[in-house]
Amino acid sequence: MNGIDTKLLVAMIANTAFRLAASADELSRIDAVAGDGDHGVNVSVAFADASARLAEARPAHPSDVFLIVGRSFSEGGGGSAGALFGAYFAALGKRLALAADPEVGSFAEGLEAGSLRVAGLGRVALGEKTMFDALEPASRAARDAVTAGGNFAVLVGAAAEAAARGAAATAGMVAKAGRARYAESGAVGTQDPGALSVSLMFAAWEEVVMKGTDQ
Amino acid sequence: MNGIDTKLLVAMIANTAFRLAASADELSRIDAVAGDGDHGVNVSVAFADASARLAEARPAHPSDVFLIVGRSFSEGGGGSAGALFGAYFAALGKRLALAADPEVGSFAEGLEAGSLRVAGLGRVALGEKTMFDALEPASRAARDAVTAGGNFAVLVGAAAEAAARGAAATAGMVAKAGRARYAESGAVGTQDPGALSVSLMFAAWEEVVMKGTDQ
Amino acid sequence: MIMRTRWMFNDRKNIVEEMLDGYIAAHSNLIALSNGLVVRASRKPEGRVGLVVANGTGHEPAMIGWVGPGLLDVNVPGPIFSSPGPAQIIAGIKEADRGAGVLLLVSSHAGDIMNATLAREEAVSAGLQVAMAILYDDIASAPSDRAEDRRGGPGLFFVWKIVGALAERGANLAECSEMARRVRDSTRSISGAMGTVVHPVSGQALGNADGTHLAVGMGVHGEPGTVVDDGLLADDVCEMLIDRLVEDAELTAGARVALMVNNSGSLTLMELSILYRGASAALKARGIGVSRSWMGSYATTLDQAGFALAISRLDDELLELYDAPARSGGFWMGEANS
Amino acid sequence: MIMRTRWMFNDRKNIVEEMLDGYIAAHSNLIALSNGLVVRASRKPEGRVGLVVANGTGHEPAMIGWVGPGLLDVNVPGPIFSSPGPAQIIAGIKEADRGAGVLLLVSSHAGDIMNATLAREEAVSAGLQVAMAILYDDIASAPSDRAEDRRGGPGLFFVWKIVGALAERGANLAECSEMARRVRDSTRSISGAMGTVVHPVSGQALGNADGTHLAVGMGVHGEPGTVVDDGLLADDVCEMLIDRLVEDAELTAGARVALMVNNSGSLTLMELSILYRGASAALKARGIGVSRSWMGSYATTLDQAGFALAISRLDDELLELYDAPARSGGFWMGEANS
Ligand SMILES: Nc1ncnc2c1ncn2[C@@H]1O[C@H](COP(=O)(O)OP(=O)(O)O)[C@@H](O)[C@H]1O
Ligand SMILES: Nc1ncnc2c1ncn2[C@@H]1O[C@H](COP(=O)(O)OP(=O)(O)O)[C@@H](O)[C@H]1O
Ligand SMILES: [Mg+2]
Ligand SMILES: [Mg+2]
Ligand SMILES: [Mg+2]
Ligand SMILES: [Mg+2]
Repeated sequence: MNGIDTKLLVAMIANTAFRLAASADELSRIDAVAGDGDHGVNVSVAFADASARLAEARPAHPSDVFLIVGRSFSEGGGGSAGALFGAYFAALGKRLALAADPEVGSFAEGLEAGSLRVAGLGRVALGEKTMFDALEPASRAARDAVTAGGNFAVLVGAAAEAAARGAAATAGMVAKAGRARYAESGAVGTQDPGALSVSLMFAAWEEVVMKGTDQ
Repeated sequence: MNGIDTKLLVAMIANTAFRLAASADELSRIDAVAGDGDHGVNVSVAFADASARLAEARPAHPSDVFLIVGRSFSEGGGGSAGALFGAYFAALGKRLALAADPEVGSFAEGLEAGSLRVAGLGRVALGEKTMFDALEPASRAARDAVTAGGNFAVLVGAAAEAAARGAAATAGMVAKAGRARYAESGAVGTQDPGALSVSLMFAAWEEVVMKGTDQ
Repeated sequence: MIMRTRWMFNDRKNIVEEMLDGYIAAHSNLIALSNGLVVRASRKPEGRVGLVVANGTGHEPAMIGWVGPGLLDVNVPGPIFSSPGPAQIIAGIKEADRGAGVLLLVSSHAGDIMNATLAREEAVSAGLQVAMAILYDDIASAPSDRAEDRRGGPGLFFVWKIVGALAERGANLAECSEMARRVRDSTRSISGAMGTVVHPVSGQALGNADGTHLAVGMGVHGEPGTVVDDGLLADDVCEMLIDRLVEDAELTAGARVALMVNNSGSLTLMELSILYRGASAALKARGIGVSRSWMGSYATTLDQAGFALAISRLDDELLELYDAPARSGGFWMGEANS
Repeated sequence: MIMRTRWMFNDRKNIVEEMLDGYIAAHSNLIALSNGLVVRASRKPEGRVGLVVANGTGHEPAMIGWVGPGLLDVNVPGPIFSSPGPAQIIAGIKEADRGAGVLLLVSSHAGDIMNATLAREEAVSAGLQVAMAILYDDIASAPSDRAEDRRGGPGLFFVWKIVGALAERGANLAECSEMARRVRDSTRSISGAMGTVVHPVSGQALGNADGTHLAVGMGVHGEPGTVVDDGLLADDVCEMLIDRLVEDAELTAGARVALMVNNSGSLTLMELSILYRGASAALKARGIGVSRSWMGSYATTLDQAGFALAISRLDDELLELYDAPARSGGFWMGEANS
């Protein structure tokens, strides 16, 4: 089936909250290398809040899942990641809302809309050591998976793999955006915290999707 | 001769400046035990200033020497020691000014007037761990020396010995006046810095007087 | 010179909330709390432009201390060092709207800009009239040919004060926005820090100064600076920093400026006064007149041992707005100031 | 939380002189320097009582920041933490004399009292009319049955403000002296410190707090305090200190007070606000109303990480004087405050 299961999405977000909570200290630590050391708190708190809201709201349509996640970011503590993830999920949710029963194509397009929104809001291009360096390859891989006829699990798996590669590559980049650009070193040698949280998110999604597929 | 040599007094003040400069750090250190750690600076700066003024002024009468020393204290940086030494020397100078050619009796009376002035200004009695615990025995010893027919050198020697004993005894006292009274211990075990500087002053005077007598 | 590891807090989770409670209680004749927003105790009259700032906390008295007549209408406080999200900013815009539009004054930091941008987009599509001005002053954060990449620092107070006075007088939204950019473009700041600060919630130490040296150009969240020679005295440091500010602003003899000597947190007023003396002497030596001045804590980084020098070019119109009355928890200017 | 060992000074010998230069230049519309004395830029009219304080420096904004209309006439600044000598104080008395006598307001510390006493004796014998009031507020420094042994602390600002307003209105010397004692007798303060300070000239560390604990009752020159349990949170500390203040002042439900939450130097405004919240809650719980309040740096000990709470009982007459306009380098109160 090429449709998207709302309950699965809710489980994916719950697992993201779980995985990011476990990595929060590490994310803050690498943010402190050249930023203000709060990234792990910012993202883990927002995903935990989103997960709680979803448990309460029991959304009926895939778009609602991501619109709710977006609100957790935009109503929460903010920071760069708050704005960017908030805008990302709002864009993804809006794209999914266009279809009564959205399929993988809509999802891939939603990821791309989110990724473009991040680039536009943050005024960044690839290679500037931001979360966009993980989001963009992820959305490209998702689209390619759809083009090749892959189902949702294939899409998520391909996105996760691409996000991880994108995030790893940021370690070699010189920061040109965000607070990290003020560091003399440009934080070379450390992964960008935002890119790493994107890759951890897709990995958490893949974990759930694979379980779903196995069963 | 029972008269008092103005030049000798000037030399006594110069030597006091010299001796207190050498002990300034130690005096500040013991002031820091329970006070604000500035006593050594306060007294050494004032005596150095007095010595410079005396070299310039070339006073003709013994009273002028001590009036000038008093002004160095009262025009200088102040603090408790500034007020107390300023008042002490002003009282001594005023007593000496009553005689055209003051003798040891006037000097002993002057020391007593100064000592009483300190007790009155500071509102202290013996045993409260202040400079009065050195000044009072010194003036008493001076008067006894005069009563016994001693000359200026004998007077100064007796005062110096009594001041040293008085200062040493303050180590065993609990502070009841000055900043030191706020210390939980009352600074027991440490000499009072003001009493120590009084005893160092009389010792510096004795050193000069003895040299004068030897020659 | 101090060493300190103990804070005076209750639960770390509630620091910002309890600070707002206490600060507002201490200034209840001037400001109030409305759903987490710092607002004026008496709102501005209808028909005047509303001024909103949204920012992380930890910079007190900025910005909770700048709400009041002659200054701002609403401050939307975020977590420590972190911009509030768009939802709260929209609430702040609505609160400030008195029918003549709202100007969102944004200190240039990535998170602040992005959250404000999202809030403005949404407010505009909901039919509100909202302009946004991105403000910066810190010359250490980017070269002058990339001024728009610079960050906001303590010198932004010049913008708050002057636009605050203008909006109070009834200038329209375009005039207020234009003035915000004009003051921004004539303002420059640079900082010096002699220690690091610790984030009270995360416990992370921020910044690259270890307390024994002076780092020049550190940002208001501890963004790294450059350590300078230990032999430099206060006057040398003022000479060096004023030289950079004057050159960057392309000021020449005869110019008039307002001078700010800002305490980043725990500098003594003794040191601040000595820096004021050095900075005004360095300006005078260049033929630049200090027509007005401010010295004290304007924007802090918690208890950072540091300072910033800021200058802003003045002309007669700005002088008059500068001297206009203002009243807030952290600032006042009476009727007859000069 | 910071660690710092570098100062921003030039030559250590000139710290006080350069501070005075800079501070006065930054507030030249209000104050001036006259032979080392801080005086008003425009003197009080003839026929009004002159108010003089003489004290060591290192407590800024006290007292250089309290000279101006509605407050003091002359501040005679001494070396850091050390009273000026009688000769300078006499010069200050002469400067403040406008033909209606001078009130010398003395913060109770041994050196300050003795130097002021000598100055007054000499001024009186030179034919001047000089009264002296010895002021104290710090309940940690002596029990209430020996109140006259207590030291002066940040709460003395209540006296400066109220006597300042009274003298400005033309009250005579006896009335001003009487009011100084009345406000003193209704004021109490107590401090908390979380670190030691270093004397910038001698390099001596003062005080017995090591930066990791809270010491209650430390004096404004680092006179020793008592270390309390590390588990106490801000609210617990406020409850404990307000309890001591209220008991000492014998306040009962229904009383009205002014509350001061003073920053001793490097506390964050965040912490200060949280302490304000705790202190006002502790007063409220006892049925005591906070009618007016001040929060900020009133009397510091260089960059001491600490604070003081002070309360002063109010009645209608005091409230009116409290609200009277005042203007100085470190304080202002406008016409319409309440
Ligand atoms: N202009 C930008 N464009 C894209 N991503 C950005 C931008 N600025 C910051 N980021 C991302 O945000 C992350 C930092 O997030 P976070 O620490 O939560 O916010 P803040 O920097 O405001 O404290 C960076 O690691 C980077 O991935
Ligand atoms: N009330 C007092 N009466 C007599 N002597 C006093 C009194 N207060 C202080 N002293 C003396 O002054 C000394 C401290 O002097 P100093 O350190 O110069 O002044 P301060 O305490 O003002 O810093 C004490 O050691 C003590 O001898
Ligand atoms: Mg961050
Ligand atoms: Mg001392
Ligand atoms: Mg942040
Ligand atoms: Mg002293």
